[in-house]
Amino acid sequence: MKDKTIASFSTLSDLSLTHEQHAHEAGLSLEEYDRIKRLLGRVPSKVELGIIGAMWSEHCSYKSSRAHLSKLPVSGPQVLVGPGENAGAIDIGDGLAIVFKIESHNHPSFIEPFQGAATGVGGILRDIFTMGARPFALANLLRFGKPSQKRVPFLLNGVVGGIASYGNCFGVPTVMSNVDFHESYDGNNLVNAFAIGVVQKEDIFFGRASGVKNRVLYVGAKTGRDGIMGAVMASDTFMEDAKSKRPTVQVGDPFIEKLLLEACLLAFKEKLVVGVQDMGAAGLTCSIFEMANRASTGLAINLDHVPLRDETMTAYDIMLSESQERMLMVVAPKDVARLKQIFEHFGLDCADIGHVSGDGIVRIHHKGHDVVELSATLIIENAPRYRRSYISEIPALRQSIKDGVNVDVATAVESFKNDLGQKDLTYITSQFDHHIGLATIVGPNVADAVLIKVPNSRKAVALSLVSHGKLCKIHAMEGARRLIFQAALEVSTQGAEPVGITNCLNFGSPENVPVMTDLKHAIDGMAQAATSLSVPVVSGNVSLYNETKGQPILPTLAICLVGLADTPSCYTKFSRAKENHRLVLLGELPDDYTGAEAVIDELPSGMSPKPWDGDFILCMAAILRRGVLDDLIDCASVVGRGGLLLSLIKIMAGSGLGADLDLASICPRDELSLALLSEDAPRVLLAMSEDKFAALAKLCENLVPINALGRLHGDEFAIKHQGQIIFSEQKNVLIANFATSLEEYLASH
Amino acid sequence: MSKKTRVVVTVKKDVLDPAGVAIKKELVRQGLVDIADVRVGKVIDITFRHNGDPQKHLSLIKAVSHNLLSNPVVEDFALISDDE
Amino acid sequence: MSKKTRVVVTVKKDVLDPAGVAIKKELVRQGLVDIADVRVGKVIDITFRHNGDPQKHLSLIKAVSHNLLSNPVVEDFALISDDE
Amino acid sequence: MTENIRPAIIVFPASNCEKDMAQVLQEVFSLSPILVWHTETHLSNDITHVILPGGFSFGDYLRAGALAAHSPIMAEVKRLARFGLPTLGVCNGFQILCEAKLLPGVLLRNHHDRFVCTVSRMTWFGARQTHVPQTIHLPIAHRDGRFYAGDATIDRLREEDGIALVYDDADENGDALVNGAKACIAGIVGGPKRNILGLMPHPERMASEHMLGSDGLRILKDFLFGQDDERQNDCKL
Ligand SMILES: Nc1ncnc2c1ncn2[C@@H]1O[C@H](COP(=O)(O)OP(=O)(O)O)[C@@H](O)[C@H]1O
Ligand SMILES: [Mg+2]
Repeated sequence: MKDKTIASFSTLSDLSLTHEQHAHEAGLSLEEYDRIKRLLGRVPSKVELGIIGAMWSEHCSYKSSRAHLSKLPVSGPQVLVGPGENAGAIDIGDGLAIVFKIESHNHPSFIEPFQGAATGVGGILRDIFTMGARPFALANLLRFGKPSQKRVPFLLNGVVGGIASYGNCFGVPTVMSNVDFHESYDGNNLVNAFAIGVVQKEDIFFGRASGVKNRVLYVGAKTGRDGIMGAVMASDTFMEDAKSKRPTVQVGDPFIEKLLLEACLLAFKEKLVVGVQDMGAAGLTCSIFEMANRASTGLAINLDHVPLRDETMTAYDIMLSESQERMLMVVAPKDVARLKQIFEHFGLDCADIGHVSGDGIVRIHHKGHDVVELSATLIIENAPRYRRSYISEIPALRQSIKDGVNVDVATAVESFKNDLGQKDLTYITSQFDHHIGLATIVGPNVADAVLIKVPNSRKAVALSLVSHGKLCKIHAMEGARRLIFQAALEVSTQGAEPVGITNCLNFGSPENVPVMTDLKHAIDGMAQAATSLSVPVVSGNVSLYNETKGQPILPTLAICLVGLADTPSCYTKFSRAKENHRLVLLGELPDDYTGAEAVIDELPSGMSPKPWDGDFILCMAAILRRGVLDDLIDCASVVGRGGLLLSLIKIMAGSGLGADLDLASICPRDELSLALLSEDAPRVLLAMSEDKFAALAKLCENLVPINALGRLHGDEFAIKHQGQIIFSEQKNVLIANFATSLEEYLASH
Repeated sequence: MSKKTRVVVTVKKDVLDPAGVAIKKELVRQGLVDIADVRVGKVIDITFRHNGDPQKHLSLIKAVSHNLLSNPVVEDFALISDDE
Repeated sequence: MSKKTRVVVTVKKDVLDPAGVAIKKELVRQGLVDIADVRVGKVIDITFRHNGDPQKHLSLIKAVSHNLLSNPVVEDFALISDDE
Repeated sequence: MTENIRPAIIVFPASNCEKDMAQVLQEVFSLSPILVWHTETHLSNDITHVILPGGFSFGDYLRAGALAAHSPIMAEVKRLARFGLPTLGVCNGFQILCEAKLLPGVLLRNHHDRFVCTVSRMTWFGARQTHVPQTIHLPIAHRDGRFYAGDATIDRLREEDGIALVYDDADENGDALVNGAKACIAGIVGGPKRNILGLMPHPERMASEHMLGSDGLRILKDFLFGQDDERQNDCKL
């Protein structure tokens, strides 16, 4: 192959541009271009450059993060598929596996929020059903700029509308949203979409092009000029104006995706498929090269057979288009006819575009020319790996910032009113169908973790989706650890045992040392915490270059932790808290303010949070699960952002009851604010009937501190200390502030 | 007396129009076999009160057509003015 | 050569059009205070292949506009034909 | 009582509630519904009930339900419904029934222009059997749920007891707060034997105490058996 003349390739190039300019266009640096020439022993064609540019983009190659990701614990007795495939898979017994992943669609959602978010949902759903699994729940994590920013309502309504339009039509419940606002997202909003599905263990499919002479089928929607070079765009920062970097926007078609799902699952069921991969970032290119590489095979593809929306598309356009709702399948020649029948039944395109070869070479033919001749392994395994600089030293832990910080409760309540991140999300979640599927046991906004029945199984999964950019900014490692600990506690409040983690690392430019430092420490923290709880990380996504004009976003690690509940009839909900229920606090008392929402913006730099202890979390989680499964606990809120105060407000809002508390049992008078606002210790607020307290206290004995704080009662929220009223407010006033302002705020803009 | 302006918003040529694809299929099924393409857009009919300034209206409408009535990332627009 | 027909579907006068109301509100806020009314409708642009019969097309399109492209309970339609 | 009942659930491209409906008919009523793809032109003779499920048939493109109403199977559905076969449309199914002119009126975009998923309080007057009004709670999930018909049609529906279900919360004009539906109409009944029922809410999502609730059972029993007594013994749950 090496002796093939360069000339025959360069005739296909646009002669007005130099090779270097082509390389730049493909998002490659000059060093990378030289590396290609060295590897190939020749000058690549324009199509080849486009292909390599996409495959070597940060988005597809993980060139900055791969080295660090290798520290994550990815195996375990229940892990069926870890990172590396379209999604991770966990054995849940009874012959079934759950398949899940979270994926970012940040850049597209900033340029066109509706379509960007919609296609993000489409992409993650395809990642799940390419594995053979039927998706049964969706969730999302959204970050927007500061509320006063003019574009925020437009972006929020666009993103929410896009997710709603895609998920609702596709017919999978969207069961949870985690939404926050911060000025660092002014120029880079975040859209992370999570999906989970279920499959018979032995029916999991992989993205491998195995079996020489097997046919390669293109199925789904036609190819248009959508999002050409989107992967490269997603690997760059926004400069002045996002408009200058606009490929044709990809438009999602959930109607086609739903048909594609049914057609694929039918094809899988009839055992007609050898390997399959969706066409996501870098479209046909990525699926061809990854499928060939995973099976160490080659592929011979004829682009003349690819179904097109516009017949004038070039080979370059076809290879790099990111048109949605498409899949590449490798199948035995004898099954082609039946597959065509299936896809035709659903009104979808199904084209035979080539075959698997034994020589490891990807050959692409278009209109009488061979336009590509590359070894898949050569391109993928030789993708650059960068050891981006970072500071390895971890900021010292533990510096008390109790003294000198003075917050009174009334001020904190006032500040929550203005912090939209703390608001009730019904405005958003009511736009998502969260009932379809008859499986939603505990849905959005009524508990910390949702609980969803696994279709065709007695079991259920509990999901917790968390992120805390401000805390990760202060201390990325401890911030990441706490997210996993918090999520583990949250799923335990539904009686579920943590079984797997997926994560999305949303960061600024890795070429920026502080960003790379945070990225490295966040991964290390995640690895430590996941290891200490023995919960594997089975899938994830990295989204870098989220910065505008040199301003990176907060280090936003999104953690979605999946728990498995064997007895889904036992669960907690805020609304299960009843008049005269006891309010009980489980866990240690905080002794400083680090990371507390109430003071976080005023913290001096260099402060660091106290490290939480993994063994203590395991112990707390076990007690919570026991308490829920023994029907002792009706309602629970893990104390997180906004401290104990916000947990109290959530329970009052969910139950419609006031609360009467005396905090003398947990703190001296002058530390009331600390007890209410600090987020520095793992704590869980519970509501339970009086007569069950003793049984729970018994479970906690010598393991975890437990304190009764008061009871749910009446119309007033009163905080006392040794009988003296410190703060009181009508519960309706508090609840109204908590429940409505997101909607009002949007309406008023 | 009153003045009407019609803004026609259409999906850009290279952008997928799923509604158009679905409608085309049905029209072909119903016998319109010669159809090459179907695209769906929007019309926004704006009626003014008699006493406004037509010139001022037009320039304002152009401005809002660009950033409010259409989404320039995926759509084009055209203005049709029409006295009654 | 090819022939284009535009079907314009508008919402009947006394039916509430929420998109129109929302746009009107925003236009007024942006300074178009003389607006009396805003109504949002649909356009369906149908392109035929060159070799069809224009007369036959027109009568077919009239039929589908009536029974598919518009819902006579709430919508009216108009056809605009346009040779290229 | 159930052995003679054989419901057909019509599946359009991107219908997405057919599995939920089938599951409830099986698990709660011990029935064996069959799923029928929209390109079929014939329903077998043993079919006793037809259900058009919720979803986004044809992606809701053009208008919700409009393309599905022209599907091949709909000629057969129309023929049987006009003959008196019990026919139920839920959500998108209701939209299809209206577009197919089996029921009057149309379902327009919600007045707030957004999709809404929530549980609403409603009053149920009965379909095949009218009875004293009953307060029930049912989940809704739609973007095009604003029922609209001309005043004459609404008057006629009132006279003929054609309004089967209304939302309880109204605005100052008497339209539904939740989506702007005229006269708060959430479901109507028509056909020669009061046999065609269209509903925006999803009764199948509230068909057991293990789900959101069980108020949907009343409606399903009326549709399946033509009566609404507390037939708890006939149901597994
Ligand atoms: N932060 C992470 N943690 C664990 N696994 C990850 C992470 N980021 C990426 N991966 C894994 O790397 C592989 C490639 O991911 P990605 O490029 O997002 O896939 P896709 O092609 O579907 O976009 C996947 O198997 C994914 O699970
Ligand atoms: Mg993928």
